[in-house]
Amino acid sequence: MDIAQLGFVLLSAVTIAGALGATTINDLPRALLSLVLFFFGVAALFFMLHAEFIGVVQVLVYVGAVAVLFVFAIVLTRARLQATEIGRLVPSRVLGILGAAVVGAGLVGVVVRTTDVPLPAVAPLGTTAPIGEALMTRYLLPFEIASVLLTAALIGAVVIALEDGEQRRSA
Amino acid sequence: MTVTLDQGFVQAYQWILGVARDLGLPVWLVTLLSLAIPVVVVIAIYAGFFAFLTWLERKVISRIQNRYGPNRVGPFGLFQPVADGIKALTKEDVIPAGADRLLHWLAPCVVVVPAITVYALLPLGRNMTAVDTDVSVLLFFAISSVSTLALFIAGWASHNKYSMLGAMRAIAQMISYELPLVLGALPAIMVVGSMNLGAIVKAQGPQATGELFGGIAHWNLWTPWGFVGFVAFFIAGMAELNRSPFDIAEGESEIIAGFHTEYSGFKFALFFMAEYLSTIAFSALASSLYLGGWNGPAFLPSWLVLFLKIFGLIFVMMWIRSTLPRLRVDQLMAFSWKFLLPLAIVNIFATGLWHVLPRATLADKAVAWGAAALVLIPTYLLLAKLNGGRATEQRRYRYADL
Amino acid sequence: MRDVDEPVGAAPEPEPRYKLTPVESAFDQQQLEVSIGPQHPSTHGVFRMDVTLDGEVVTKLKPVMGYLHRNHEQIAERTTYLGTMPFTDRLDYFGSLANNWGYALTVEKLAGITVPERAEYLRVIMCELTRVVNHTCVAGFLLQDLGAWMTPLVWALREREKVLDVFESVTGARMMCNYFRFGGVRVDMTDDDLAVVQKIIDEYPAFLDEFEALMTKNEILQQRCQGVGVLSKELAISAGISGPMARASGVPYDVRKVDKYGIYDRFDFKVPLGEKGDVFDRYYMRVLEVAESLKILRQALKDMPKGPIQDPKTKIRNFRPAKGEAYGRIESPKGELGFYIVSQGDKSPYRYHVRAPSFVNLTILEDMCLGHKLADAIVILGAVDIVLGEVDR
Amino acid sequence: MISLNALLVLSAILFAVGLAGALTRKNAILVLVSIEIMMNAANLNFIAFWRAGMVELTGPLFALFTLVIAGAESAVGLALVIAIYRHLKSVDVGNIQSLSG
Repeated sequence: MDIAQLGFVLLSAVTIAGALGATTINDLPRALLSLVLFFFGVAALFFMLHAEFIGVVQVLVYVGAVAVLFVFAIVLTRARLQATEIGRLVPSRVLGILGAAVVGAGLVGVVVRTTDVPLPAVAPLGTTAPIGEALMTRYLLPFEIASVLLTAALIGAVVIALEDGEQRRSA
Repeated sequence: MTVTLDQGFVQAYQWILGVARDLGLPVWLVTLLSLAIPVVVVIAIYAGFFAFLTWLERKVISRIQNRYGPNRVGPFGLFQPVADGIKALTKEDVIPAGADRLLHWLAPCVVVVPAITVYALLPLGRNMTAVDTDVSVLLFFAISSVSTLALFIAGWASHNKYSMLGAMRAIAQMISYELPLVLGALPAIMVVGSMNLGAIVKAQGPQATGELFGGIAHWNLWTPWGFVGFVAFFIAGMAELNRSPFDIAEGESEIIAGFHTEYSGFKFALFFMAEYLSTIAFSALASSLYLGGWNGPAFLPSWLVLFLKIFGLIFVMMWIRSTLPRLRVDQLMAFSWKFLLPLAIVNIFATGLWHVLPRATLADKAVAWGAAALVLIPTYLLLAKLNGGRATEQRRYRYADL
Repeated sequence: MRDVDEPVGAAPEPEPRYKLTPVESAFDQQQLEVSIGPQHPSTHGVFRMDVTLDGEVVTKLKPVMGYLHRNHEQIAERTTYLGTMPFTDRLDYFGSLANNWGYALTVEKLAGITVPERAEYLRVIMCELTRVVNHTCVAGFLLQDLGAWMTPLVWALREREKVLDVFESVTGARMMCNYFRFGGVRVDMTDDDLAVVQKIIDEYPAFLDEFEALMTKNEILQQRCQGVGVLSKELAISAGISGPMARASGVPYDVRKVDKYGIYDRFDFKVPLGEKGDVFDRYYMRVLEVAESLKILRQALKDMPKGPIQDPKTKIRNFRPAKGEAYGRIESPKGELGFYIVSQGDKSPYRYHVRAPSFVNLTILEDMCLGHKLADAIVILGAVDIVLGEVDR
Repeated sequence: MISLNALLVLSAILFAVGLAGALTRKNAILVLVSIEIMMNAANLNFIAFWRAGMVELTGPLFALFTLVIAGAESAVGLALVIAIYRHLKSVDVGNIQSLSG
């Protein structure tokens, strides 16, 4: 086992632990922290795969923005007490876990049956500049659509959150 | 002689690794050593720098306020940070009843990690960048955005209403200033065409030998977009660092100490250290983006030049801190969203204009300057007018006829 | 044999060392109830505000006083008239000489004592010096509440030290001066002291300009203060607000002009008035009043006659005023400071009451704070200018 | 060296964990968290395939657009959660059933 493999195993462990924590811990801030750990694990994996730019954007977007949004949601909904119990295994939950397990097993099964390809040893030469060029040439339309989507989401989020606030004040 | 001074750290590093290889140490050990040495050196030097800075800040503010400042421990009170450190270490660590003990412990650790990690990306001198990636500027912002979460954790875990208020303020403030911060850094990236800090610094270096102060004329600051970008970046950075007048997250006159109200002893010292370390790192980044980084006169080693620039910026921060009152939460947000952000966006447009226009001859330069000024000055005036509506009116007072 | 007192059965559960207050449930509600004080850096002593916050906006505010209650009035009813004098120092400990004067004035009214000329001038000088330092420091404190990192406050305190040196040289004490006596003052000022005072008031305008350059034109200060904590003229009058706060709201009221107590009718000075009644007006009122006080001081130093400083007819020991009652009031730096004394002819007053301006000015805190942010509430409190010794007595 | 299959298996596991979370958690915020985990798992696949093939930049670009959509989705989703909380004083997905027949 060389250093890369060791690193991969460690990172996988961290990532899976983070994901498990985020989906099983009841205390919301702790679950959120676990999620951040997961995000970092994935970002580190991206770095390992030489997709530096995606890794950086992953941290910037997920940790810097999405996680902070979650923080806002947690605080605004005062949800500390409302974190629901996961301990009791009601039938719907058992079904959910079983379903997820079946899907996971199916995916793993498919993957294992295919022929394995080792990743090429040569690292790609810097992805940042090519990505930038691709975004401005071949992928310009998706890029613009994405920006429109973001604007729409921004306005939509503001409207949804605002409207109610005004109702509450006038009530 | 100057070369030795300049490259002393690098040469020593190479020498140690060479000796390690000659001794026949296994490869993994040498690799580990090559990773560990920069980490240890950077942490040691900049942590010492932090200790010195706490002393300096107290001293500078004292002079502004007609006081002496610390002068009991050692010559000129220079050992004050040592005494403070001992005190912080020996102080009782109080965890409030009802606090989330794990998160309460975790928060100061989480807040320190990004503050130290970002040093890996900074070109601290010629050939002195620990991690030289293509995306170092972006990575800097990505890593430092983690501290927001740490502040929230601290505020939440303390189980104190003031802490909670402080945490909320910290988050609101950080997400509003993240955008102007990144947009303020963008012009420098655009013009150089690289997110690599080393490349950005090199672009501001001397183009020929023997230029004044190592090519001071090539600093990004001396361009219209550079000036606006630097100011926006510096202001947003001060907000990001919770420096006064943007220190609402810990505004001691309102919410005691904000998110670190319930922290004492060494945990508090960690928060303090993280704040100062990020201040230093941010100043280093600002000087790398706009003030030519480690470029300086040839007789000074490059790392010392960067040190001096960092000190200069931090001195300005101290000066502002001891002069200005704090902004209110809504004014703080309004300033970011309604003033700084539009200005930064227009500045990007101005940068593009500057980049496209030819600047070979003096006449061309004048045209480029004029175009950039034509974009930036009206924007500034318009934004100032739009924002200055309600407040700051002229008042006239009369006297009672009694 | 069992002892009767010996408990039978299982020992009771020990009381928990602390009980968790339901902070969680407080977080659960839309509105957050925060208790600001009694231990808080910005409540100017042990004062508490029970604030209910919606986000950052104050929706309810209840001032809670009494943490510094010292039974001042009851003590005064048990001790001699003169014995109360040093106690009045502790009312508004930032301007002890004004309290002295209010008390002395009331007792003189009660017993019909006249004050010699030179003593009147000394009283005016000491009291106006008190007003100057008080107003300067209040501006400094206000800036401290606004979050200016100590600089204005330290500058103000530096000037205060000079005045306190004069107090020390004349009365022997820097803060608890105990300087006034019924029918005069305790010790005379030497020519050296007067020269020092002259020097202080000569240098003060330059300092004031510098101080103002640091603060008044600062845009952040203006944005933070203008339009914040507006107090209407009507409310100010009906709530009995006095002092700079009332004048900031445009109420033309100054006891120095209304009563002309002492020798205030001899001096040429003006009473500035604000119009908006917000925090900025309250701040600037104090700056303007300092300038007026300096005017008074200049005139007083010029006109001061030689002569005795104590009415010789007044008995210092075994002082028993005749039956009767009196209400005396002066313009203390904080507002109208009144003393009400009922005498039965004994060595101590039958009833003694202090009308403390800080206390009255605090009562409308909620009206000024509602709808503003938490940070503004702190600033509004700072602009009221309270001293807890006077509020709680 | 790492093989492609190892990455794919990891991604499948993460996806399953996220799916299980989305199906079992009752707090709307945590359901969104689980969805983010699933998206990240998918992203990992894009990058893995790109790294194995090394042709074109489709993988990273797809991942980038996924990131954009994830950001937009969580912004709108959390705004909805907050709006719902204000109406119902609850973020329990079990309670949100006014549209059920």
